[in-house]
Amino acid sequence: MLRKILIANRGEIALRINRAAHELGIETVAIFSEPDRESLHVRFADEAFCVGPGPVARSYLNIPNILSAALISGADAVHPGYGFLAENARFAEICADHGLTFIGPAPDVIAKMGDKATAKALMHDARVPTTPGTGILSDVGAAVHAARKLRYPVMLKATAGGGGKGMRVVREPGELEHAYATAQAEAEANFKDGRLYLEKLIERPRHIEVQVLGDTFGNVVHVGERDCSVQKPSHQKLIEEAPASELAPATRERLHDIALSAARAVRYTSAGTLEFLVAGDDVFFMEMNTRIQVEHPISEVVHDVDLVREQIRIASGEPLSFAQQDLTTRGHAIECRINAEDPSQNFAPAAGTLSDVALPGGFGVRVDSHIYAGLQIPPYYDSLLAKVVAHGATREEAIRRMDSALAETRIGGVHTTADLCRSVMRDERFIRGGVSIDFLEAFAAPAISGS
Amino acid sequence: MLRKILIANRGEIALRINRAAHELGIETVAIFSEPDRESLHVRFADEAFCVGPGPVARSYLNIPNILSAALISGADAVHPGYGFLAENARFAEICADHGLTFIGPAPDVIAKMGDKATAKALMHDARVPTTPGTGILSDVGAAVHAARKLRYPVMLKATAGGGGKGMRVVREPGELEHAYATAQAEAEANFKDGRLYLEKLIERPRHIEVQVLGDTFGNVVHVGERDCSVQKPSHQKLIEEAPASELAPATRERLHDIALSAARAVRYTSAGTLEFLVAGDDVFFMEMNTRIQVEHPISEVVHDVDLVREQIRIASGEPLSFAQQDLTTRGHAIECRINAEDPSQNFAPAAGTLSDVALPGGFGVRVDSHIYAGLQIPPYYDSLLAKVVAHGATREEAIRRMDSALAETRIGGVHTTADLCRSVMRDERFIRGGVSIDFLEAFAAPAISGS
Amino acid sequence: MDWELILERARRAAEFCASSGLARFRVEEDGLEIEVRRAPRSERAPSAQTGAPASALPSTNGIRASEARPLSIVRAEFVGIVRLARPAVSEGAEVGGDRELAYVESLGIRNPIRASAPGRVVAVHVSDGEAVEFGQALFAIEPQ
Amino acid sequence: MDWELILERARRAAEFCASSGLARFRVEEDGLEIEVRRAPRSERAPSAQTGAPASALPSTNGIRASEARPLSIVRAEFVGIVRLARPAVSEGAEVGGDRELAYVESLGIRNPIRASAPGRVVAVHVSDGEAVEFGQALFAIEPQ
Repeated sequence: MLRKILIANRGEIALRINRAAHELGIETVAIFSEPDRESLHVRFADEAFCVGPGPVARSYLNIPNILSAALISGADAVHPGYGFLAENARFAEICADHGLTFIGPAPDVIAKMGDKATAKALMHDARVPTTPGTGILSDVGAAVHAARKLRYPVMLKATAGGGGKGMRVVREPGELEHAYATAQAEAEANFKDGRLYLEKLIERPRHIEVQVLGDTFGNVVHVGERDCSVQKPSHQKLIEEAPASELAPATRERLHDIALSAARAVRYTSAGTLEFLVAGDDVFFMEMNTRIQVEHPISEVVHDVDLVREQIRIASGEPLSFAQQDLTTRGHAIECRINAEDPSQNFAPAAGTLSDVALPGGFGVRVDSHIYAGLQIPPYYDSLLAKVVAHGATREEAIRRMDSALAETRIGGVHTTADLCRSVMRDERFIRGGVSIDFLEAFAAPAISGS
Repeated sequence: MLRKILIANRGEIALRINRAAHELGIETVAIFSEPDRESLHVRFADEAFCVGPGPVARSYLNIPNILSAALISGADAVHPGYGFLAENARFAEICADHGLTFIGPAPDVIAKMGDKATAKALMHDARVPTTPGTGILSDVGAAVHAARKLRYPVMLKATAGGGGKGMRVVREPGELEHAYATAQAEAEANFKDGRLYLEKLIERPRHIEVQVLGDTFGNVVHVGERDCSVQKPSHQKLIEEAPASELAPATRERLHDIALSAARAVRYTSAGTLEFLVAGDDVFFMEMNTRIQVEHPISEVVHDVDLVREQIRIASGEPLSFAQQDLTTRGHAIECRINAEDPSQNFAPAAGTLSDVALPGGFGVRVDSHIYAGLQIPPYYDSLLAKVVAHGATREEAIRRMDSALAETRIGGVHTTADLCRSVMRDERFIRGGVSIDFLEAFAAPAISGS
Repeated sequence: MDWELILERARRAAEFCASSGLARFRVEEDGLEIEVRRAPRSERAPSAQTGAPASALPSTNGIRASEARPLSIVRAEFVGIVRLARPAVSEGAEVGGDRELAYVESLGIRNPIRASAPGRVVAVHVSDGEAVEFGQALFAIEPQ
Repeated sequence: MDWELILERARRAAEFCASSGLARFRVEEDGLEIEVRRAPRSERAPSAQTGAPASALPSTNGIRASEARPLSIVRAEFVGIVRLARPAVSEGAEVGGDRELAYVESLGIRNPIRASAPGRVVAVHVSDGEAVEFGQALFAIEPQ
């Protein structure tokens, strides 16, 4: 088993990893930026190193200082969490070069899956159904030609993309040129890679993803699916649930099977997620995330599996602690992301100092959070304050429990998404289940537009 | 189903009841004392009434104002929580007289079980094994006579007692007279009932209790046992776990069977607990608590049953939502009570204003708490700040998870029991399991004595 | 702590503040916090402007507030439904010290509410038939 | 604490405040917090304007620090192991602006640490071979 893990992250996921490590008897090393000095992830780790000032490029992405902290402290592994360096194949390689175990899949798998067009081609070869689309486009002319063949509406996507950035829906030929230019500029700005490809737009799909785990012995299991269709207009997830509701048993099984064969095709190790668009019984592979995801807790509570612990075990060279047939699905879980954002201002991030913090608790409620009253939310990082998970014997019970938990979620000092999430819990369409990814936009249009 | 419940309590249990009611679609009415005006239980209820000033006799025990609040608000039921009016048979009767459903067992059952000597006699008749002992003692002379027959060491107990008050261990005849006087005075002061009885002292027993539930259709189930042997010198529980470790399967089964027959003997309805002293394979009935208990969450998480919801359902005239054979035991759970107390000053309660509150969370951790940074802890009430529950697949996992959770429990402004609980999680004897009720005294002797 | 003692301390703090030329003076000790802040010159009582001896300065807002007569607030002791007396006492009415202003009906019992001292009713905070909680302000009376 | 003692301390704080030209002075110690803030000149009482002689100044670190030139703190930019230059610069040494005081070894690379300005080394905060983090103070230099 590993002895000491450097946690190359901050916020709630740093705490999550810290817990999993400590429960395994593994020491932890935190890194932090100057404005994060008072953060809980710094206080709860066994050691901590400041690695730079606030801006991410100089701290949480500062590979030399992070590696140096790992080596000085005698860590034998690095857990990247999500975001930051989690899907940076080069970082995973450098870790290996310095004798550090990167807690994640192999660098070449990260690289292949991180390039969306490459991943899609790879999955296509593995007979995983993918959205009809192109490879990397040479220029806007190629895009015009391809879009005509795919038939409008189509979707432009950055091959290095993520988090909804570098993505544009194009409904008519006249929109394509402008969309190409702006998507390319956005991708260039965000990922330093402006390459785009084109896909047929699937109308009103659901976003359903399958959690997989693979160990170094070739064992691969899935840990069920998650429905993440309640997304902000930017396609960032806001509310997730497991299992997906209103899904035909055959479709569910197909998703699981596809995910397993996809993971096997790339000899996947560690925790990963295959994201699909689902429209009726049609299933299209979108992308694979080669990291632990924000919404992993809902899979944990319904399947009673500690995914971060499995990641650490796998990285330690241990086999998976369970087989596929050991897994059962116990009820239903919902996660709401409580972000420091103003839903009425198009989810503009809100910086500030938190006052009056009260987070929910009790039977069937799990909270993953790093906040406390007095915490200053720096402007540099993502706006996630807390993940509230409600677990119930049925979906209805989970919804009611979440409603009650959100009523108890009091965070003063910044705008949050708590009230919006609560409105969703009381919405008839959401309660009926099976909403598509445009749900929130339609639901919260008045709130989101600020009127 | 009930429509509106007045919650005749405060603190974490008031929040617990509020949640259960809201999840059932039932409205809630909070009551509060003047110093509790800013409490979360007041903020989260649908309505709230101040019923008096800080001292409990004038607020949380102020029956006229509490009943009046229930009637004015149109509540159809009262949930007493634990403590305060929870085991007050007269209050339960008055509720009925005013057309309010008291969420608990029938008044006559509360009365019978509340009088320890009567309860013991009743249980003896129901062939429940009880500690050898006497009925109510007429005077100290009777005590001297009875003690000689029982053989020393013996234990003096107040028949109206609870929470370790009015209890005295007597090891030699010479100690009896003084012990009698002080126990009587303590009982008189605390319960307005100075009557005492005598029991044979069971040396180094464990405190194991069985959770039962009975509905109005005559169905009675047990929800497993809890080991509450880690107690303060005052015999107040500090750490509990479910199931009990190091217990012979036959003894465990016997405890469950005895609990079921005891509950059936009194036609028990609602949630209740039968407390036993266990020494080796010997099992002695101590008392029955006719209410929900502080430590109920550990039974909830290992059996996946919402006990407070069952209470409400039963009071609504619904049958139990499950049968005995539906229950499974899923792993192991431990609860630590984080009290505002100074373990180095014999657990003296600490009043003050809380600063710097951070409570743990994440996988397998449940927190029941009403605290937040800035909360003033009034001197009038019990010192419970938070119940931290860690759940794991095994006892070892639960202990490690608790250790990690306690490391994350930061409460500034008052002394707490968190560090002491953490030391227990790291103690070899505790880790081995099956400690007796004198464990903590021996364990923490240096800390407790203040040296 | 005794309120007299607090006011005595505040008075001395105010004197000290004035005589040392301070704008603000704050002491916090064992949960008691006293802060005095001198009013800007323009707001000071005339006596201050004339340059009266520092010791005579009524130099804090708190002290100025005490020049007004404190109101006597009549509060509910019982949770119940308030029933105003008939004819109802209205704002401006002069009442005797034993005048029943209303009663609070609680569990069928009428609990009378009386003026604590003779004076003038300056505010009626409740309406007839309203539910009231413990400590709720019902009437404000300016004592005669 | 005795209230007399508190006022006595506050009096000295006020004097100190006036004589040092400070606008505000706060002391917090063992649960006692005293804060004084001088009124703007126009509002001051005559007695305070005369001030106390400078010799009556209670000499605290804070005062001496504020009299002195601000120190220049040399900090680590890299996480690594600090290696002091040989011969090591010690407290009191005069250093030039480009003098290499130490280097931080990070991933096998030597990152030199130089004095930011010529001056006198008043503190060496690290020892040779110590692990340092980003922003950690290594040396304090009093500029010439």
